[in-house]
Amino acid sequence: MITVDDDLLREMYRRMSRIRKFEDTTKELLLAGELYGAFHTSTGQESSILKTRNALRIHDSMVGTHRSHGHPIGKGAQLDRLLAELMGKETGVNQGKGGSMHLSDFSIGSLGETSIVGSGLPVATGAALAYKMRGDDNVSLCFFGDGASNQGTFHESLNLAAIWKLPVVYVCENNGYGELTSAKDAISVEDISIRAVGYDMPGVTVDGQDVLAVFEAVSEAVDRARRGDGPSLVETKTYRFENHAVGRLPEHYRSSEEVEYWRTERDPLALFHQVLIERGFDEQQIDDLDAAVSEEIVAAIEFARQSPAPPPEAAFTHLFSPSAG
Amino acid sequence: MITVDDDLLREMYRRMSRIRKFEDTTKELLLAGELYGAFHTSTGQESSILKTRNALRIHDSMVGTHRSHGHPIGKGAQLDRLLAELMGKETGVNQGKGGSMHLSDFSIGSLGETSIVGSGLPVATGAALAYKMRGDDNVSLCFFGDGASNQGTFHESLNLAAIWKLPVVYVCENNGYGELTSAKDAISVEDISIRAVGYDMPGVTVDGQDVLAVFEAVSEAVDRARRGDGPSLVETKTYRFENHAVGRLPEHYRSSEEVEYWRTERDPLALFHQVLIERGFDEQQIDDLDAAVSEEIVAAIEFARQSPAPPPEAAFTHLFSPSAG
Amino acid sequence: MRTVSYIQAVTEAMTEEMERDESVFIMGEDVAWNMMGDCTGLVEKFGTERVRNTPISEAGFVGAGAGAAMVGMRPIVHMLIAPFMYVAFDQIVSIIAKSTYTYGGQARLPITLRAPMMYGVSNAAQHSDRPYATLMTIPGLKLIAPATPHDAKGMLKAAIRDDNPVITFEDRSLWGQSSEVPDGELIVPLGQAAVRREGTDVTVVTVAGAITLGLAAAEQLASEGVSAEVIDLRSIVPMDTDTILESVAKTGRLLIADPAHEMGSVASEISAVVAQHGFWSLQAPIARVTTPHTHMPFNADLEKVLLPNTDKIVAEARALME
Amino acid sequence: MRTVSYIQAVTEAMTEEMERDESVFIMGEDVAWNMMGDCTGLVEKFGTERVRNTPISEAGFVGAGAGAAMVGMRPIVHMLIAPFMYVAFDQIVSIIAKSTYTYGGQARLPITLRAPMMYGVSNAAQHSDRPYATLMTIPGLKLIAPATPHDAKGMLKAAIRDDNPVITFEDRSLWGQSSEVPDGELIVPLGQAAVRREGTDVTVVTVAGAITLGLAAAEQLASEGVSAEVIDLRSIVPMDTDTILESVAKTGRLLIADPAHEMGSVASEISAVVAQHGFWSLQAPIARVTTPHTHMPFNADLEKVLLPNTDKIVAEARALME
Ligand SMILES: Cc1ncc(C[n+]2csc(CCOP(=O)(O)OP(=O)(O)O)c2C)c(N)n1
Ligand SMILES: Cc1ncc(C[n+]2csc(CCOP(=O)(O)OP(=O)(O)O)c2C)c(N)n1
Ligand SMILES: [Mg+2]
Ligand SMILES: [Mg+2]
Repeated sequence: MITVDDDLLREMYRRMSRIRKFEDTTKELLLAGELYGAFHTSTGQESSILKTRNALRIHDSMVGTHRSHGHPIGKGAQLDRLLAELMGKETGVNQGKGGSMHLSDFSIGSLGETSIVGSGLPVATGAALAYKMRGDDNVSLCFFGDGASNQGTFHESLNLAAIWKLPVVYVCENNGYGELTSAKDAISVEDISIRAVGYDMPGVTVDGQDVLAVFEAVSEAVDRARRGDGPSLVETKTYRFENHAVGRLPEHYRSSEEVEYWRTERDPLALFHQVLIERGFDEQQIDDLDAAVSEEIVAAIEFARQSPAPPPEAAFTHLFSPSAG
Repeated sequence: MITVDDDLLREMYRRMSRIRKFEDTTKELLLAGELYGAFHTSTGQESSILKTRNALRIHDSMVGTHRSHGHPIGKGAQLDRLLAELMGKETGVNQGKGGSMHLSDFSIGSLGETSIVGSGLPVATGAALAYKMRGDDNVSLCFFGDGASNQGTFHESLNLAAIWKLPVVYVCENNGYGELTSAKDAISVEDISIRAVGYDMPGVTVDGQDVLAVFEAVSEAVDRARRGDGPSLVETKTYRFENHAVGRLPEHYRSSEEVEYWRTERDPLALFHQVLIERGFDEQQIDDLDAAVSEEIVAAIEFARQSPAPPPEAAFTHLFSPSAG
Repeated sequence: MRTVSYIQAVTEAMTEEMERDESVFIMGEDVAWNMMGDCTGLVEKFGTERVRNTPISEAGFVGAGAGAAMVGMRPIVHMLIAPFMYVAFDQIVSIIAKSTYTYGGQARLPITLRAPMMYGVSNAAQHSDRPYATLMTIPGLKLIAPATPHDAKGMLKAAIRDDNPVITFEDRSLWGQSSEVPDGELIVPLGQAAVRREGTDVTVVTVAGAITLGLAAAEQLASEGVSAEVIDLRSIVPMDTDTILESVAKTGRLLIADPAHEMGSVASEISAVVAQHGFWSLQAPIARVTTPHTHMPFNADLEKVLLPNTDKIVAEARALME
Repeated sequence: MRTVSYIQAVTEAMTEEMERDESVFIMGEDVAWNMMGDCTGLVEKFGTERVRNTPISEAGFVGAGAGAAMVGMRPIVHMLIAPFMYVAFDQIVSIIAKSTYTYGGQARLPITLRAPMMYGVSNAAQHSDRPYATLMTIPGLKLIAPATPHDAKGMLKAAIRDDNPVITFEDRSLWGQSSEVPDGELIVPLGQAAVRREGTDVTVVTVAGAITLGLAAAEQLASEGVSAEVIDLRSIVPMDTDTILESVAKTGRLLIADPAHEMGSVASEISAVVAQHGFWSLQAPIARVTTPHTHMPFNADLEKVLLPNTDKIVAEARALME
C-alpha cells in the first residue's frame, strides 16, 4: 500500500481538475466554432489518465492516443500552449501542425499522441529500449484504449518488452467502447489484463474512476520497471462522458441511462472530491484549487486567442529536422 | 481418446513417407542444381504436418507457410504437379509462378502457402468466416511457425476467430527456431499455447513427433470447430532436421549434438514405424508402403522433367482473374 | 433519372449488390452502426452477419476478407479512412494483390476495399492522405476514384462484381454533392476515363475530387478565351491512357490536377505516359498541379496553402498557353 | 585506396559509426548471427545489446526503433528483405515519416532502415519487390539507393548521422561487386546524383542496380556511335533534379532505367520532372525501361522476360536517336 500524503492528494486533485476544466472549455469552444478538427475528449477518464509526480518523473516519458488532451496535462504540461495548438496557432505546442489528435509536449516528456489506433505501443516500447540500453532508470508509460488492444502492435510490443525486460508500463484505458463498438463485442476476453499471461508479465485490472487505485497500480508497475524487473500491463475500467468525437457521430450505440449512471455515480472528480473530504480537506480548500485552475484556463484562452497564426511558409517547415547529415 | 484403425494407421504412414521422400528428393535435386529458389524443407516435421482424412475433409481448407512442401502433401496433393512447380514448369501446380515458397493445390483445399511470415493467419480466419456465414460445416486449418506467433496477425486473427466463433484451428508448428533465432530468445512464454488464454479459446501443446498425439489434438479441435464451438490453438513441438534454407546460411546457431539427437531419437517416421510394429504390422508391410511411395516419386521426377517450361508470355498472365467486371 | 448524392449512390450500390448476391457482405469498424452515414438501411435489411462490425484490427479483417474471397465470398471491406490501409498494408500487397498471380490463377480475389479520403478538413497528417499513388505501384490491384454520384454507384457495383481486388477511393469532398443517376441497373465498366467537358486548347486531367476544381478552372479559362478539355480519370488502374493521348493529340497541351503529393503521383505517371507515347503532340511542358511533397498540417489555412485549387490550375494552364 | 566489396563497405560503415557514436545500434532478425553476411564482426565488437536480434515482429521493432530514436538513440533497423517493410508500413508512414512534422519539429527521428532488395533470383512475388517507388509517395522519408561500394559506405554513414529517417535500398545484385574505396573517413552527402560516364547524345539515368546495365548499354551504344551520359541517381528523395535537367539540356534525350514496376515508378517521376521543367530541351520522347506492371514469377526465365536488361536499354536509346 502506497501512502499518499496531503500534498500529493492536492496535486492529484489539481491535475484532475485541470483536465476536466480544460475539456469542458475545449468542448465549449468547439461547439462555438472557435476550435476545429476531429475532437476526442477525455472527460470522465481523468483518474485513469493521472500519473502524478511520485509515480512518474519528468524524465520518464509517455505516449498517448487520439484521445489525448488529458495525457500531457496529467504529466504537467502548460495549458496555454495546448490550447493554442487546438486553435492551430504558432505558439501551439506543435506550432499548429498537430491539433487535437496530436497534443504533445516533449519538454515534459510527452512524446506525442498518435491518432492511428495502436500505433503508439511500439514507440513507447522503443523509448523503454533506449532507457535500458543507456542504463538510466527512466520509465516509459504507454496509453492505449480497449479498441487498440486488438491491434497487432499490442501483441508485438508486449512480447518485445517482455523478452527484453524493458522498463515500460502499458496502461489500457478501457472505456468500454472503441468508437461505437462495445468492448464486449470486439474483445475476446472480459478483462484485457488477462492477456498479460501470454507475455509472462504482470497484468492487473483496476477501477479507473478511483484515482487512488489507479495510482497504486501504476506506481507499483512503474517501480517494478524502474527496478529493472520489466514491463507490466495495467487496465483501468473507465468511461468517456462525451461521445466518441464531440459534436459528431450518432449516439445510438449506448443508452442514455448508461451515460447518466456514469456521469452521476461514477464521476472520478466527484468521487475524489469525496475522498478529499474524508481525508480532512474542507470545501473551501477544494474550491480554491478549482478556482486556481479556472484562472489558468482563462489565461490560456486569452493566450491562445492572442497568439498569431503560423505564416503560410510554415506549411513547408518541419518536414525534416535540421541536420548535418 | 480417438480410435485409429489399421487403415488409418497405414494411410498416416503413407502420407508421412510421401513427405519424407519428397523432401529427400527435392534436397538432392536442389543440391544437384536441378531445382532453385529459397528452399525450406519440412524434414523432421512430418508428424506435425499430418492431418489425415478423418481429421480433415477434402472440403476443409488449409493455409501454409514458406515451409510448405509438406502441407499440401499432408492434405493429399499429387506429388508430380508439386515437383513440376519446384522446377518452374507449366504443369506445376502454380504453373511455375510460385515455386518452393508457394506450393498450393486449390483442388484439394490447399489455399496456398504464403511466405511472408504470419501473413496466412488472417487468410485462414477469413476462410472460416466464409464457412460460418454460408452455414456449411467446413473447417479451416491454419499452419504457422513459432516465429510467426510473434506477428501482430496472430493476435488479430485469434481475437477475430474467438469473438466470431469461427471454425478454424490454428496449428503452431514450434520447431524451436525462426530462421537462426531460438524460440527461447524470441518468445516471452515457454508454451505458445498459453497465449490462447488471451482469446478465451482452448490451447494445447503436444509432442509434434508423435503423430498420434498430434492427430488426437487436432481432431478434437477440428471436431469442436465443426460443431460450431469455435477456434482452438494447437502447438506441436517439433524440429526441422535441415537448416532453415537448404544449402544456404550458417548453421552455427544450434549444436550438432542437438540436431543429431533429434535425428536419431526423435525422428517422427522412425517413431511411427515403431508404433506400427507394436500395432501388429510387419516390416514387409511397411516396406511395401515405402516402395509404393518411392515409385510415385520416380514418376513425379519423370513427369516434372518431361514437362514443358511456360512460354515467355506466361509472365503476363494471371495478374488478374478473367472477370466480367 | 433522380437526383442522388454521392453518399446515397454508394449506399444504393451496396444495397443492390447485397440483394442480388448472397455472397456479398460488408465488414469494417462500426459499419452496422452506420457511423459514417454511408450504410443507411443496410443492417436493417441484411442483419449484423452481413453488415459486420469488426474490431480495430485492420490487418486481421482485411486479410480475413481476402480469405473469405478465396473461398467464394465477395466482401466489401470498409476502411473507414484511406490511411488506415497502411496498418493492413502487407495483407493488401502480399496477399490480396499477389495471390492470383503467385498461385498461377488458382486464387480468385473478388474483394472490394472502400477507402474514403478526408483531406482539407484539419485532420492532420495521419488522417489526411490520398494514398492511391502509393498503391498504384503495386501490380494486381484495380484502383478507382469515381467522382460523380453516377460513377460512385455504377463503378462500385462493377467493382463488387469484378473477380479481382478493387480499391475504391471515395473523395469525401464529393460525398455531399448531388446529381443525376438513372433509375434501375447501372454498371459503369472500370478502366475508362470520362471526358467531362470538351475543349481544344489544353487537356486538363483530374483525379478524384479535383474534378470540381478542373471544371471550375475550365469555366474561368473559357472566359479568358482558353478552351480546356476536362477529363475525369475515374479509373487509376487500369488507366485509360488512350483517352488522354487522344485528347492531347488534339490540344497539344496537358495539365494534370491531382490532390495527392507530387512525388510518384498519378499526375507524374500520366505525365510520363504522355512524354513517352504522346511526345510529338506536345506543344508545351506538362504541368502538374498537386500537393507539394510535405505533410498535411492541422491548421486550416496552412492546409489550404498546400492543396490544389482552381486558381493554381488556371494559372498553370495560362502559362502553358504562352 | 583499397578494393572493397559492396557488402564489406556496408559492414565498414556500420562498424565505424558504432565505434564513433554509442547511440548507434543495429537491430533486426538474426543480425547477431550475421545471417546475411553483412554484419561480420559486429557482435564480437559490440555485443548482443547493440547488435540485437529481434523476434519476427516488423511493426513492433521498426516502431521501437522510432521510439528509441525519439529519445536520442540512432538505430539502424535491418529489414532483411525490402518487402518485409510492408508488414511495418504503418509505423514507417504514420510514425517515422510524420512525427517530425506533426509535432512541429519537437521530434527527431535519426533512424536508418536498411532494405536489401533481392530480385531476379527466383524468390517469387512476395520476396522480390523493389519498393522505393511505393515509399517515394510518402513525404518525410529520405530514400537512397547507393550503387557502388564507395557510395554504399559513404552514404550509409551519412544516413546514420542524419537526424532524419533514411531508408537505404541495397540492391543485392551489387553486394558482390568490388571497387575502390578510400581509406579513412568517407561521407557521401545525400541528395546528389553522380555522373558515371559523360556523353552528349542521350542521358541515361539509372536507379539502383540498373547502373550495371546502364554502363554496359553505354559501352555498346558508343560502339554504334551514340554517346550516352550515364547518371547514377543514388538518392531518390531528395532527388537531384538539377543534375538530370542539366544533362538533358546538353543531350536533348532522356532514358531512365529502373528495375521497379513501371506504374508510379521513380522513372515516371523523373520523366514528369523533365517533361515539366526541361521540356524545351527535349528532342525526343522520354523512354522508361522498367519492369512491366506485373508481379515477379518464380520461374527464372519468366522473371528475365520482365526485368530491364542491357539490350532493352540499347534498343530504346537507339529509337530515341531516330
Ligand atoms: C488504425 C486505425 N483504425 C481506425 C481508426 C478510427 N478510430 C479512431 S478512434 C477509434 C476507436 C479507438 O478505440 P479505443 O482504442 O478504445 O480508444 P477510445 O477512443 O475509446 O479512447 C477508431 C476506430 C484509427 N484512428 N486508426
Ligand atoms: C514478414 C517476414 N519477415 C521475415 C521473413 C524472413 N523469414 C523467412 S522464414 C523466417 C523464420 C520463420 O520462423 P517460423 O515461423 O518459426 O517458421 P519455420 O521457418 O521455423 O518453419 C523468417 C524470419 C519473412 N519471410 N517474412
Ligand atoms: Mg475505448
Ligand atoms: Mg520455427
